[in-house]
Amino acid sequence: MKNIKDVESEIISEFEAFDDWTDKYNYIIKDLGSSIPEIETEYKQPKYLIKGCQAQVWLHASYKDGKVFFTADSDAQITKGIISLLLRVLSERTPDEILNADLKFIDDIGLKEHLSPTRANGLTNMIKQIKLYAMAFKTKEKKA
Amino acid sequence: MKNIKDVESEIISEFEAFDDWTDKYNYIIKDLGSSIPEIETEYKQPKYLIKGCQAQVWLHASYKDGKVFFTADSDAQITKGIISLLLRVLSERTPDEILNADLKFIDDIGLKEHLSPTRANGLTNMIKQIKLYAMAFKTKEKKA
Amino acid sequence: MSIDIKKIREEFPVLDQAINNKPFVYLDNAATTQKPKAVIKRLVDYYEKENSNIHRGEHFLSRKATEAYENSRNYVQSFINADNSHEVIFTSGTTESINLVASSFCKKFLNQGDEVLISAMEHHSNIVPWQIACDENKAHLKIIPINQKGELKLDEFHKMLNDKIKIIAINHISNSLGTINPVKEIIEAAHKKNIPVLLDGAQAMSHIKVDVKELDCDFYCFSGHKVYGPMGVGVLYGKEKWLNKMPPYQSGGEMISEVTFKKTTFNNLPFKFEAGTPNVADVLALKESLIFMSSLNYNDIQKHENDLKEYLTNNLKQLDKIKFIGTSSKKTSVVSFIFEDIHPSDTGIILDNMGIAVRTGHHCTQPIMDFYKIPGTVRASMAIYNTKEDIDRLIEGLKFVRKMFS
Amino acid sequence: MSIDIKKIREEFPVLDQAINNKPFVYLDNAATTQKPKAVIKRLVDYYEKENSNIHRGEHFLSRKATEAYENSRNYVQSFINADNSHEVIFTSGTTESINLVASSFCKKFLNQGDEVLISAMEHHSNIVPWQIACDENKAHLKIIPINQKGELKLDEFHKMLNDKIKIIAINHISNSLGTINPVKEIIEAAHKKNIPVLLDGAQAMSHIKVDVKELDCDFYCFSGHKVYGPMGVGVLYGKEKWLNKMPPYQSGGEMISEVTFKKTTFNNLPFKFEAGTPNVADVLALKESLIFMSSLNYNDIQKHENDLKEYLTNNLKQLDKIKFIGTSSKKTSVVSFIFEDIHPSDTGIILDNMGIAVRTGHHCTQPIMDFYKIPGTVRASMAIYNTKEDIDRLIEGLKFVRKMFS
Ligand SMILES: Cc1ncc(COP(=O)(O)O)c(C=O)c1O
Ligand SMILES: Cc1ncc(COP(=O)(O)O)c(C=O)c1O
Repeated sequence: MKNIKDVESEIISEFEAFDDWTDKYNYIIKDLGSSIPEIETEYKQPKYLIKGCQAQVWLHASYKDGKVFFTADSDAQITKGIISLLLRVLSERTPDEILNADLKFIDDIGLKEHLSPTRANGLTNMIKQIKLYAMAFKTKEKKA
Repeated sequence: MKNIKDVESEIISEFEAFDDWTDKYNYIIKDLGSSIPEIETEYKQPKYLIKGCQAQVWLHASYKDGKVFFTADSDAQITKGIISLLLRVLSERTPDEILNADLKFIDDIGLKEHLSPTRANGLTNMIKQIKLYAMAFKTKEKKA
Repeated sequence: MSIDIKKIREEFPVLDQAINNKPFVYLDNAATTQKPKAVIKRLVDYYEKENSNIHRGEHFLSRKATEAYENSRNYVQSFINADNSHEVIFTSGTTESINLVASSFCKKFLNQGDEVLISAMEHHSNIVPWQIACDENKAHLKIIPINQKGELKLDEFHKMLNDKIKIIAINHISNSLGTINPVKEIIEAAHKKNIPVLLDGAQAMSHIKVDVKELDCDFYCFSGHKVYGPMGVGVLYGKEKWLNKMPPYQSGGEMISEVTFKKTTFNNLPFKFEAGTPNVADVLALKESLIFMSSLNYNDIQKHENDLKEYLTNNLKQLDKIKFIGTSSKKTSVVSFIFEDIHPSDTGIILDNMGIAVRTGHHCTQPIMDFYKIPGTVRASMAIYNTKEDIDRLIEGLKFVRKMFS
Repeated sequence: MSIDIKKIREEFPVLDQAINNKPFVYLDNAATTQKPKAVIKRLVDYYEKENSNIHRGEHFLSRKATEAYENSRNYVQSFINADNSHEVIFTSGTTESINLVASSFCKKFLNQGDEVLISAMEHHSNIVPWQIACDENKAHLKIIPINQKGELKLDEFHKMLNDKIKIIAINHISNSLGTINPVKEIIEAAHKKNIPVLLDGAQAMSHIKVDVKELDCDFYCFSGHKVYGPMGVGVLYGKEKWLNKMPPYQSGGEMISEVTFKKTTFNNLPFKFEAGTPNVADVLALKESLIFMSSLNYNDIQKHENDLKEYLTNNLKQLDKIKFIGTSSKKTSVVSFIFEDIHPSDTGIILDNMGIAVRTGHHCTQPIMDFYKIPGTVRASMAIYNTKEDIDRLIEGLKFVRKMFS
């Protein structure tokens, strides 16, 4: 499997192909949204909801063979597309890989605004949650 | 006895004689301060203190033959001088005269700043107190 | 139309810019309004020529600033037609005004088992302070329900009235629905039972004439920044008879008369409720914003804003799957809606990329969203400087949104 | 001297004016400081180009304003060397910062019979909120005494320390005496008993380097307007461990996470303590004032201000019947004094007529005046832009005062 940096570069070059914001968002809405590793219905409940998002975001994590697997969903399309990007980078990684990821690519592909420190654009909270999961699994493993 | 308007005009022409602020304040400090109808020592106590003045101001009122007589004092010279002016206009007047006085002359002689709505320059509170006394005596008389 | 919108727009420098190479369309006026030049100039003049702390000083600048500050208070007084200038308290905004009353009034008057009455269409700032006050005083918060149009159910309100209610707090105009509430009727009914009424006027001041004497409300709250004024300043109007009885809220500075470690006595109104160094600059600038309002005519404002609202509503009706939230016939120029099949957040992001600023979300009125079972709305809120072109751009934007999501 | 005061003065437009045909001498900096051009410009730029409500919007301006606002927070964080930016809460000023802690901390941690410890040289804003909190919680307010020089009696302080004390609140620097308090020693001793310490830093920020990590204080409060920034904004720094445990203070707006009529949950730090629409413009301008401070060097500031203080003190000593109030060897550039035979108010009025702004009165520290048995003082407080010529003018003015009253 490619490492995080590779996937990020891949995404950056994908996005370089777009001439304007319309194409970019079209891609996020139409392509990325549907490629999300969708969360199982049993997990689509308040317990897995990320707080502080204007759109609802559900996130589930599991741990297998030293790697964290994420599934997610959102009721808003653009949010869902961006999550899908994030999971492409961060799912199926070791806790350390996740914790060390700086996710600068979001900035490079011009989506930084969605990670601004606001409540409305609560993707920041989702990233926090992803890192918390990684941290939790790491600690658990150490203890075991 | 001259009416309020007359006394005010008199004061205004007195003050017109001054070339600059130094002369004016000299007059307030040296002449007016000493011409105040000084409050009797027995009344120079917290009960007669006006609240909200940076300088302490004591004011006493008595009522005789339909007229209100004021005596006062202050620990600050300029305040004392200005009070002396006010009493020259307002003491030995009927409650109605006092209540109707607009005291615009203070403005005309360039001392308005001392009556600004601040706590420090609490002369405003003194005027309020003078009017309260007038009101009280008026009401008392009506009842009697 | 008897007002020259083009000329008015020239007073608002912020409007004259491009976002993403597209002329900027600002339709988020219920969140905050833009500022005319005179407001900005007042801040500059103050800081360049007059800045000083006030009330305590014997010196020239301090006196001048104090006078200007108290002039602002007098201006507010006459603008809202209050009986006394000391019934006008400067705060940092509507939220602080409401918190002040919820804390101070309730400390004095709210006892165990009592009730506070608010409505189902309040802004969080007019819900949570009362929840906390009720919690602290073991009292109950009661809610006047609303109907599907987003109007108060007045018959329910009349039935709810009872002697346990110590205060009623409702918004004059709803920020997410635009509904203009029948506050006079509510106040009259409340007063028959000697219950005071607080009006949250955050959304009213820039749209309709507010006359506290005519309304006979006991408290009225508003924010400078929503009436073309600066941020950081607001007003609490309160009837003297209540304010005099209420304990101070914050303490320190000019609100104190005398301090010893044994005993502190408090200053008179309005100072009693203004702790610390006041926000002089913004208070002076607030006056300029009210002068700007006075230079217009409320009939003209309402006609213009109402035209925009109608124009937008009619155009929205042409679009597919639009659902309006808040359909009272008594409304200001706030239009809340959703595409039934597109998330408001998605709509907002696309509009933003087209240089169109609307607000999406729950607008700090979550209970309303729960009532309508929606995640939020798209809200376009118009001010005096908006034009039909702005609306055309919004409609064009929404058509593009539809295209993007189908 | 390595700083060019003439150049610095050019940054402050307000200084360049005449009062009563005399060049303006501003020596009332402990009340409020003047503002450099960059601070004023930031307000203008914000309102002309960026104005928007923050945190909630999906649109461009809202995002930009949010980012700028949070940048300001980060700047304050690094300026005072706080561990986390969410330990920086924006308030309307020192008074509100102290009220917030006195209300919220005491609700949670102060119980019947407990004590709060302050000092005999506090500003009313750091007395009365604690008096009220003690009253409400049936606790006792205890006072660290001062000596004739105007210094805390540290031996007494150490004796007073006991387990009933739940919080200690003292000023870093006294506004009427200028004394720089030995706060590190106090904090160390308090922490040995696990007592948190709040520092009222209103008078410190513009004069000395404040490093909350090095001080290890639990709370630090200051006002923008006393550190060359705008009015209407201040800061509460608080250690996360305390802020997290404290209940919210004001409520409404962004400080809320979720609202239903049954239950409300609050947002995380720092938002939990920032209710209502924040004062964005002034928060951005505050950053500019700190940038101005950073462009100077604290050693230079202290050298310059100390020179002025010494120069003034030495010149005052030449005058008849001058009594100094506050004679600690550890002082900032605040010089309080009286003519033994002339009322401070009289002195102030004459100086004012000569275009010299000093403050007279009790400076919101009545207990200090009671201690010295005086009605008030004349206070000259110097800032970075003051010059020896300013002092010369003041001395000349005082000589004239003497002439007028003899
Ligand atoms: C030591 C001290 N504490 C508190 C304050 C209150 O500050 P503010 O009025 O800006 O809230 C001041 C200034 O007035 C002060 O000098
Ligand atoms: C109806 C209503 N009430 C209260 C508020 C709170 O106002 P502010 O945030 O200015 O304190 C607002 C605006 O946000 C509002 O629309």
